[in-house]
Amino acid sequence: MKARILIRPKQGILDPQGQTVERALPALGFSGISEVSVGRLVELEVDDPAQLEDLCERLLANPLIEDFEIQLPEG
Amino acid sequence: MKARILIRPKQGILDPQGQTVERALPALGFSGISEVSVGRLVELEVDDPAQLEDLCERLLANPLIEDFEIQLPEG
Amino acid sequence: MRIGVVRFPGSCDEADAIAAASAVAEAELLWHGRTDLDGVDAVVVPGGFSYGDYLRPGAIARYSPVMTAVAAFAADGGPVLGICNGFQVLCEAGLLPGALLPNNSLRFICRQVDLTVERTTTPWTAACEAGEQLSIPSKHANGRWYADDQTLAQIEANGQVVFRYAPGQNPNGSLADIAGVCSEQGNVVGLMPHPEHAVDLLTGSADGLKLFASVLEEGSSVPVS
Amino acid sequence: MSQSADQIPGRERAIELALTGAEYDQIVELLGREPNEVELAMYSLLWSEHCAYKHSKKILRRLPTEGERLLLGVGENAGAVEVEGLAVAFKVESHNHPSAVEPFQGAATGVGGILRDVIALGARPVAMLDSLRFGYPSSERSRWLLDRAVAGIGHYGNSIGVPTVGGEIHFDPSYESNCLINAMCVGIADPDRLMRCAATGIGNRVLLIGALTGRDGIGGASVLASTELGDDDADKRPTVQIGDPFAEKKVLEACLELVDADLLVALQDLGAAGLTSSASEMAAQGEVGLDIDVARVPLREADMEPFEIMVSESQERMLAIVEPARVAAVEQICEKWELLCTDIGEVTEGGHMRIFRGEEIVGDIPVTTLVDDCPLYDLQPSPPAEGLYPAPPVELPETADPATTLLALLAGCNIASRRPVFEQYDQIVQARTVRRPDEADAAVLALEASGNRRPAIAMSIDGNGRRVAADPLRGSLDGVLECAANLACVGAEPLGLTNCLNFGNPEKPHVAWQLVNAVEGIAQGCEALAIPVVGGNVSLYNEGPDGPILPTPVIGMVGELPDAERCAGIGFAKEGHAVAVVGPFEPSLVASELAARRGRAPSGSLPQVAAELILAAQQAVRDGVRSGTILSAHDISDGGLAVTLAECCGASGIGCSIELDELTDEALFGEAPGSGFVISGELAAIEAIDGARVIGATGGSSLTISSEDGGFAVDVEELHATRENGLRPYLP
Ligand SMILES: Nc1ncnc2c1ncn2[C@@H]1O[C@H](COP(=O)(O)OP(=O)(O)O)[C@@H](O)[C@H]1O
Ligand SMILES: [Mg+2]
Repeated sequence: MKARILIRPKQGILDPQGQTVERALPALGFSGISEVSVGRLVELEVDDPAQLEDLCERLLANPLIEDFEIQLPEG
Repeated sequence: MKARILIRPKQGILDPQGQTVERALPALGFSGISEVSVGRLVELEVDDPAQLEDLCERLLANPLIEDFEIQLPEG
Repeated sequence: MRIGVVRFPGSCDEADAIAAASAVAEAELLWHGRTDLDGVDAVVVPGGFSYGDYLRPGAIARYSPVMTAVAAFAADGGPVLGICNGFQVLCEAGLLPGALLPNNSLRFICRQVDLTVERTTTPWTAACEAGEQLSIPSKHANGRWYADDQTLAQIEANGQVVFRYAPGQNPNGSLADIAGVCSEQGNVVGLMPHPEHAVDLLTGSADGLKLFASVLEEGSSVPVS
Repeated sequence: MSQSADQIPGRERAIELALTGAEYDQIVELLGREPNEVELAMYSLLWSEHCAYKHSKKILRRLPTEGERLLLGVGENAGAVEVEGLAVAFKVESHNHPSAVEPFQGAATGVGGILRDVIALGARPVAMLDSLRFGYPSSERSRWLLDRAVAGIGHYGNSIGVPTVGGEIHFDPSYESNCLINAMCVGIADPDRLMRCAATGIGNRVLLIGALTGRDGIGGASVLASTELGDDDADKRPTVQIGDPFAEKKVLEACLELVDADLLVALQDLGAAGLTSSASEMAAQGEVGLDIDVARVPLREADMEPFEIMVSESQERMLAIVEPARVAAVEQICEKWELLCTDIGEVTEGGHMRIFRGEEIVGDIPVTTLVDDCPLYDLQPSPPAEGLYPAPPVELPETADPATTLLALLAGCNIASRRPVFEQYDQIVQARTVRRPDEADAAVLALEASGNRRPAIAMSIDGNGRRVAADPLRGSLDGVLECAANLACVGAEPLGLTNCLNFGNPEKPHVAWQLVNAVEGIAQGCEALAIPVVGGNVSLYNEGPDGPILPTPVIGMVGELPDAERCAGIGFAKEGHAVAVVGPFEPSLVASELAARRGRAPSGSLPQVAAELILAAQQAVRDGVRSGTILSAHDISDGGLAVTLAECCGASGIGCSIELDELTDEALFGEAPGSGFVISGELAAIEAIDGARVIGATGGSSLTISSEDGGFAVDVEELHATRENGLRPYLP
């Protein structure tokens, strides 16, 4: 099945990418946008989704500085 | 409102990040995982989500190499 | 002749570009916030990590006010050279074809490479011989030039490939060993390796000087009609 | 004082914060009352090992700190020496413990931190070097640490436009659970514009420049730096700091612009212990007080407590003292660079550090009690009864023939080319790099980026824990001399050194013994070379469950050379040149690379060659390189003469034929760092060099070494490929 993993900087940890993007927006004519955070998106085919938690902790995310969220197709 | 933007490498473009993850899997004891692709996740607070399409096309994604998908909270 | 070198927050090679340009002409920095080019005759968009390379290299810098002026200057046929991050900025801005992806190795690689000059009818290669090899350092993490098949075929057909990595020396996995390309008109050139770091034998090579000397050659800065 | 009494945290909390009970009592006595939470947090950090040097300050007094060319010495953010009318600033610093937890960010912020020390002098950073130690790369964890630390160093240095021009890496099992990440930065400044850190001028403003303040590294300095890493590392994790080289690049350019415009009274980076340490150091140096209002500090997270703001280790921040009339001009430059610049306080009379939250005083401490009154401890040195370090695994049999042994050494992790590492670093930005890594024993940089490019500086960073383990004093002395030997090979004269003392727990007598003797060895090295220590850093408590790391003093040295066009490289220049050995070289297998490969622990006595003889040889090499008679020079270090010759061949693609008296292990693979060189040049010129012993000639496509009893030959291409590929598998 197809799985999607969202990896984002942990709360309270510096997110220089998000900050820099946010600061660039007004010059591009965008307003009313805030709390920009930039993370990673991993998508994959997996036979046994039970492995994913472990995979994220050990390989895909850096648990010291990132949180992850596993999304599986409904049903 | 909170919006989420998923940015992924266009089909057919070599994705060394995805490949590296795939290659690392067996040594870590994972099996049955394939088609790994690594992209970017942007999350933000936006007053007027109508701007997002434009924001993605102009800044967040490069249409030559990336596809994007905007996710808004349901309802 | 005056050469302007753009400076973004996060530019790193602008001082070296100024020094290289000064070897052949007058050179001055153009702050990213300005909306004109101070009347310079040629523009260099230098290397570095504009805006930290955050999001994608060049993605934010291409929207600097100065880039609007650079685009207009380029449309008028003015000579523009993008080096490394400058190449990325020009691709993001649509002034050059293709895009620059992470190196195949996913690592930053700094090494001296040989470049073959494929096209000499640009304002930045007029002083080179066709097929000549230049020893120039290359240093980047996102230098894998990419375009879709159709664009690539078109670019090859139009002679828009300006530099290729010498056989076996492609450091990043670029398509067709392409190290540098030019615009359809030929006046905008971008390349990943750093000619401004190859202008003194003391520091390894002076081959890069040829690019800067080219822009002085007669006719090279005249708008291509 | 209007502070809430319910905030008195007491003695137990002090002990949780790694102060001793006695230290707490002393704080109470100094203050004449119990400290509140804010004050206790500040004491706990400034009285930590990391900031107060409690266990090393007394012995550091042994280091010579005066020199003719010295412009700025110990006590400032970095030291500086004079070269051709310019100030060359440099310092080395460790980021060991943070890197053991998160190697990418740990190493990156280590680079960021040492850069800020140099920026604080108003100097433009022109070079970085790094000194790294890991367990053997057969361990998965060590490979991961290596890979991520190198990536982190590259990420920060490359992004900020400072070339990484040199460094060293050693692998030894003792570093398995305590890797070492030391980074050295070199900068150039106008001597008349060198910034000091002393806050002066009552009424002057205190400006905080740079990044927002978040909860980064809170407790980091005390929790991470002063205790041994144990199994509960996970608990210390939330203190990981993220480096933002883009922000630092803006800080760098803005600060240099501010210094150039003469707008600053004093400048200081925020490093360990954040605002607390920077502000109190500035106040102490200027013998003034400071009022700081934490309510004005721009925050990344809204709900931070005053003590959190005072001790936050958020990166990419600087503190500046500015005359009130110039504040607007400073703000303008910061705005141009899209940097925050916030007036957070003022310089006061009376020597108190007063912390306000708006109108409310939340802390009030006499500055001297924070900075000067921390108790200093005497070490209890005592040599260990038996060897401290277990024998490493046997990887090479004693019976292997010399050619096999040579190739095994060249492929080994400690000798193989570092190309897979240094290729990840920008070595050339700023257009000064005359000698890149692997081209010469020291990096050579043109002093001027344009104009007269001939005057140059050379730099090297070195350390050899195995030899220091065998004999702390002699090993450390040799470490200093080896660094000077590296400079001699490019024709450079040493001007000063910086050092980082990486050791185990100094409260243990044998570690204390290592430390005291290492400092003595460094001091003797300085005296021999007649150069000062311009600054440095101490990293203690590098111990894991298996014991201490090898004692690892790391020496960073800077020298000058008159003509960058005459700096020899490692590789032979030409076929048909004479090859000679210079120096009182007495090769020994004790603590050598070969001994380690053969599974021998680092112990035994090192050769005790007179320093005068070593220095005379270095002088001869330096003179020969400068005059152009010596066309290649390489000091004989790890792996001994055979490895050195192989490197000279590999770097040039030119072979050589060598005739030795005997082909013993000592003669081929014995080490005596700093004291021997392989040089080449025209025969007559080489023969004329005092003390040079011609051992052969360059030419052909193999390295041939023979004696009366036989010999062996190895193809140069094979030597080169073997050395080039040794580390590749670990950094694919
Ligand atoms: N091993 C050493 N040799 C000489 N000086 C040292 C050594 N260790 C620390 N110092 C000096 O002690 C002072 C305080 O060091 P440190 O706390 O690391 O400074 P900073 O906070 O600026 O990084 C500095 O002036 C430094 O040069
Ligand atoms: Mg400092």
